[in-house]
Amino acid sequence: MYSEKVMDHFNNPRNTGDMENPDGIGHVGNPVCGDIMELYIKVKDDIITDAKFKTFGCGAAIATSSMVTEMVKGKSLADALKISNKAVAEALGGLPAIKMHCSVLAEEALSSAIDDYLKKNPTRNTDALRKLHKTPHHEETE
Amino acid sequence: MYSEKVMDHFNNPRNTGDMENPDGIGHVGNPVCGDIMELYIKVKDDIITDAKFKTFGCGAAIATSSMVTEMVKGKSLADALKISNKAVAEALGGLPAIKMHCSVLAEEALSSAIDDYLKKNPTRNTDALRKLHKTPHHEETE
Amino acid sequence: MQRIYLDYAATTPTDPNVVQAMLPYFHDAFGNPSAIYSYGQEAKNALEEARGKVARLIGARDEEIIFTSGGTEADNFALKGAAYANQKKGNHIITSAIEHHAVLESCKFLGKMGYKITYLPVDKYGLVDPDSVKKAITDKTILISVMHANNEIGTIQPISEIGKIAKEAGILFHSDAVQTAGHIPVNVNELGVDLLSMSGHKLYGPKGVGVLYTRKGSKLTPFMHGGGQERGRRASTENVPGIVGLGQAAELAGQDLEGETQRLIGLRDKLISGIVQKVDRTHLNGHPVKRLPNNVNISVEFVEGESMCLNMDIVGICASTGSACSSGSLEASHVLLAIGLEHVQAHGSLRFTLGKWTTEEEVEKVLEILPRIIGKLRAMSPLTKNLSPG
Amino acid sequence: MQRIYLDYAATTPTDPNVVQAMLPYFHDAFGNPSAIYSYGQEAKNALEEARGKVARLIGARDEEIIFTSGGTEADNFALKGAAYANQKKGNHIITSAIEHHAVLESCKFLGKMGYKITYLPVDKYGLVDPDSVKKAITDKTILISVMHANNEIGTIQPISEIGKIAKEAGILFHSDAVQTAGHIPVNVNELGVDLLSMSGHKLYGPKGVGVLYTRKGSKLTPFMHGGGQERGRRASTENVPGIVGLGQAAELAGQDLEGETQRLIGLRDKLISGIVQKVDRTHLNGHPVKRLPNNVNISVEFVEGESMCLNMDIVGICASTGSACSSGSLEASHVLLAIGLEHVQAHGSLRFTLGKWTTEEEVEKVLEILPRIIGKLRAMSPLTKNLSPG
Ligand SMILES: Cc1ncc(COP(=O)(O)O)c(C=O)c1O
Ligand SMILES: Cc1ncc(COP(=O)(O)O)c(C=O)c1O
Repeated sequence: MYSEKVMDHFNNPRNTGDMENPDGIGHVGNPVCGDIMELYIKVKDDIITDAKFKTFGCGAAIATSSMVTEMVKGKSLADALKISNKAVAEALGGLPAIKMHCSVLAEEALSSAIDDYLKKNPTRNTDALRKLHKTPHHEETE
Repeated sequence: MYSEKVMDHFNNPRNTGDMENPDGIGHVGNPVCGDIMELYIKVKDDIITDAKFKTFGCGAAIATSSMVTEMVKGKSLADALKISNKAVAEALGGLPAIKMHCSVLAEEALSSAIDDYLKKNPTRNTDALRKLHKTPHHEETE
Repeated sequence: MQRIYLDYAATTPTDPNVVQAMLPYFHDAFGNPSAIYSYGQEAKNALEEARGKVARLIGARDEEIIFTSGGTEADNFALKGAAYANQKKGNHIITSAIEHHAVLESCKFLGKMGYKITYLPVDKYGLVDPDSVKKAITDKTILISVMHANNEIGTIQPISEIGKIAKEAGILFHSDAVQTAGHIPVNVNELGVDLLSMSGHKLYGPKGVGVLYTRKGSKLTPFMHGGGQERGRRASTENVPGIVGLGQAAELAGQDLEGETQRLIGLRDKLISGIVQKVDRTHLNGHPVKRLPNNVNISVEFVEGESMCLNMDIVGICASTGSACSSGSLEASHVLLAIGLEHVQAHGSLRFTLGKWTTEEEVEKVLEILPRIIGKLRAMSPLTKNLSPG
Repeated sequence: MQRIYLDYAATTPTDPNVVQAMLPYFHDAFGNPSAIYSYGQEAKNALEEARGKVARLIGARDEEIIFTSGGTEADNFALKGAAYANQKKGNHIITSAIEHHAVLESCKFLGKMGYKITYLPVDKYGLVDPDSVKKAITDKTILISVMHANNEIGTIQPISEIGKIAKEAGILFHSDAVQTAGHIPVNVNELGVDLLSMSGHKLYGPKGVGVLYTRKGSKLTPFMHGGGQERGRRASTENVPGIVGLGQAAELAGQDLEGETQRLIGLRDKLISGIVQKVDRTHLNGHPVKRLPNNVNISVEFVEGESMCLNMDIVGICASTGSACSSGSLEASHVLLAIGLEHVQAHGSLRFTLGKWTTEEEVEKVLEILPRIIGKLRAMSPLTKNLSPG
């Protein structure tokens, strides 16, 4: 069902666990759907220096959480906000159609963490970035 | 599907073919159902001395024709008229439920041949026998 | 006794290669394809591989193949599924008088539910006139169902022409290809069908498994309700060994279609002309040329079909008849009556259907034995009054 | 890697004895049971022998057994067949909230066709209250359908009590016994059912074959329309090998029911108490005693089910979950929600179902591995904020 890459990230998830004093926290998902993600970021000079996650969810939810934290490290906030769910899924060698919503969740967890950071640090660039954030760019293709 | 006895009478039918100057002819069945029987009898002193048949029909139709001609030989008209379809079927070791109508046909062929004889020889006993003939006694059990 | 099986249209032996392909999926790779663990995924992969093989045989896409429990379910699904899904559009269905009972009885049921059914007549060869389809179409027509080839008389219908008419009118078109898939070329696009039925046990696959091809975009209400199998279109735990068998059978069938067709036509025509020449008052039913390569259907005057079949069975020859008596009903074959036969002729029909293990010797044996059987039965037939037997 | 299969409720491996019994009917005794010649009669005899074996397992008469393509078809047939046949009498059907999708989706379909469906609630153990059945009956009620035991949580329903109520009210009573037939005693007369569903692949028989028991005299419209097979009640060429396999499986199942039940209960309870003792915040779902001998259903707090199953699969343990994610829908198990679980608990459920090849060592292996897996997943769960993992 899952690609080797997914199983690798599921079985050995990167960047799991708590983060001390994160600069931004994303919290998405809901118990009804069975996926809950928390994503924590550290930001310095508009660059994401560290990312961690905690996820209650299926194999795809855990793997996409793991992958998105990997992809985001070292990226500028602007570039991070451009990471689409499709990019996460592709980086994992694809996801089953019925699991694409998990990649959407990962994308949303990331942008929600950035949004949280921006709320707390409203000085720089905020408006442009928040606009970027608001633009939906995920695709739930079959 | 068929008992051994049925197959024997089907494969080696007794008393088939034409009869010269029969005393009675029974003709029953119709092309729609796929069964047509002709039964010929010779009668002497109210006793059936010979019987023959010709049948267009399935295995059960041929076997019941064969059996009924066997059963009837040497019987008085009155006793012959008492032969029920069930008796024919039983003599054959039973018939599949969907084939019971063939035994009914055989019974009818016989009584129709006797009826024909009585019409042509209206002197003796006729009324009582025709009454016997009119009494339906076949059963189409499942 | 060496038996001669000539009833391949009723069912075929499962090819030993097919059985071999199925075996691992009973006890070893036995998983439920919906399960996420290894056993499940192995079964799922086998399922999808089989789907691909069936799709290739009929020129379809994999996702257009829905596995069913047989030809009957495929027909029920097509008819009822299309009827329910298009209720708002209309309530009129067009079919032919010589369809298989799976189609006719489904239509009868739908008739009771308020649908209107047109049963198109056929000509003396069993052909449906495409023009009659066109004329029967109303603005309430939601489905046309005409079989690819008839199981009794073997007549092959002008499906592509009917397909064009259906397409122009924007009406769903179903064809029962149970007797053709794997036997003559079947390509869903060339035929122009939206729905097409197949059955495993008619092409050397196992019994109890079939296919409804469903063109992408066709509106169809599920027939079997329940779990989400077959992308929510057909519930029930997939019959994995059966489906694997059907896939294997489809692949084998595609491999030497042309060569086998030629071989069978040779045997078929030898049998037909042999009977007609050796036994007077016998007639071929169905079309002489637009005919399944393996189908021989003969009416033998003055003799009933079951009695001929039984006599053949005694010497090991397996054939069938359109006579009522063999089916438990009292009616003769609706197909033979529809092509204009009298009841007594319909009751006197014999069907031989040939297959991949049929040999020339077998055909010759039948030609040797059948005339004797007919002679014997004619001698005791009340209908031969004015005919010298034999 | 030695795999540990603990999903027998999803499907069972076909018993090698069953496969052996089936084999002759693919290529050798392959005939169509409707045919009058030898091959056909051999198949017909095998069919009837299998029918007798199934009948004996459930205390029915032979002619009350109708073979279908599986449990789903049996359920569809029962629900739709009873609904259509009793249209004049009424349009109300009573069922429970925790039925299998084959029943629930059939009801949903009938709902769209104008029937009224009452879905009875269950208590926290998953039990239907017979009184609630009684209260739900109206003068329009034509069918009651309550499953014998639930496939997810294993709860066994008070079927005989409901049967008495149905009988008194003169209403047809159907029970889905797919999870019980061959596993615990099932006797149609003691249960007081008119209709009962079985499925081959749940009792070590093959996939793609099932049974609808139909009490003599029950009014039922055919579901599968077509030829006259199964005395006109279920059309389609009979799946002879599958049916023979089901017959053989039924016979085997009846042979050591009591002994096997005791063995499984021992293993089941060991697994339940082992998990609940070793891992805190875990809870048994379903009834502690009125429970299938082979069913273990546990909710593990803070962890999602698929992720547990996947982790188990990596080390060769096959189990299932009631979490949405594994089924393609986003909804958690309707059964777990119906017994009152929160969504997050329902998503955190695990089902182990044991079978005839399950050993004590396997259970011990699971008890060794599962706590570690849960610990690992809890460590990365956002829900464990205030809980020390493990
Ligand atoms: C033309 C045709 N359609 C449908 C069927 C039904 O197929 P099955 O027996 O697999 O249900 C048959 C054969 O019985 C057939 O010949
Ligand atoms: C209780 C119950 N009913 C019905 C079914 C459906 O049976 P099948 O998969 O044979 O169609 C199942 C299993 O899937 C089941 O567990």
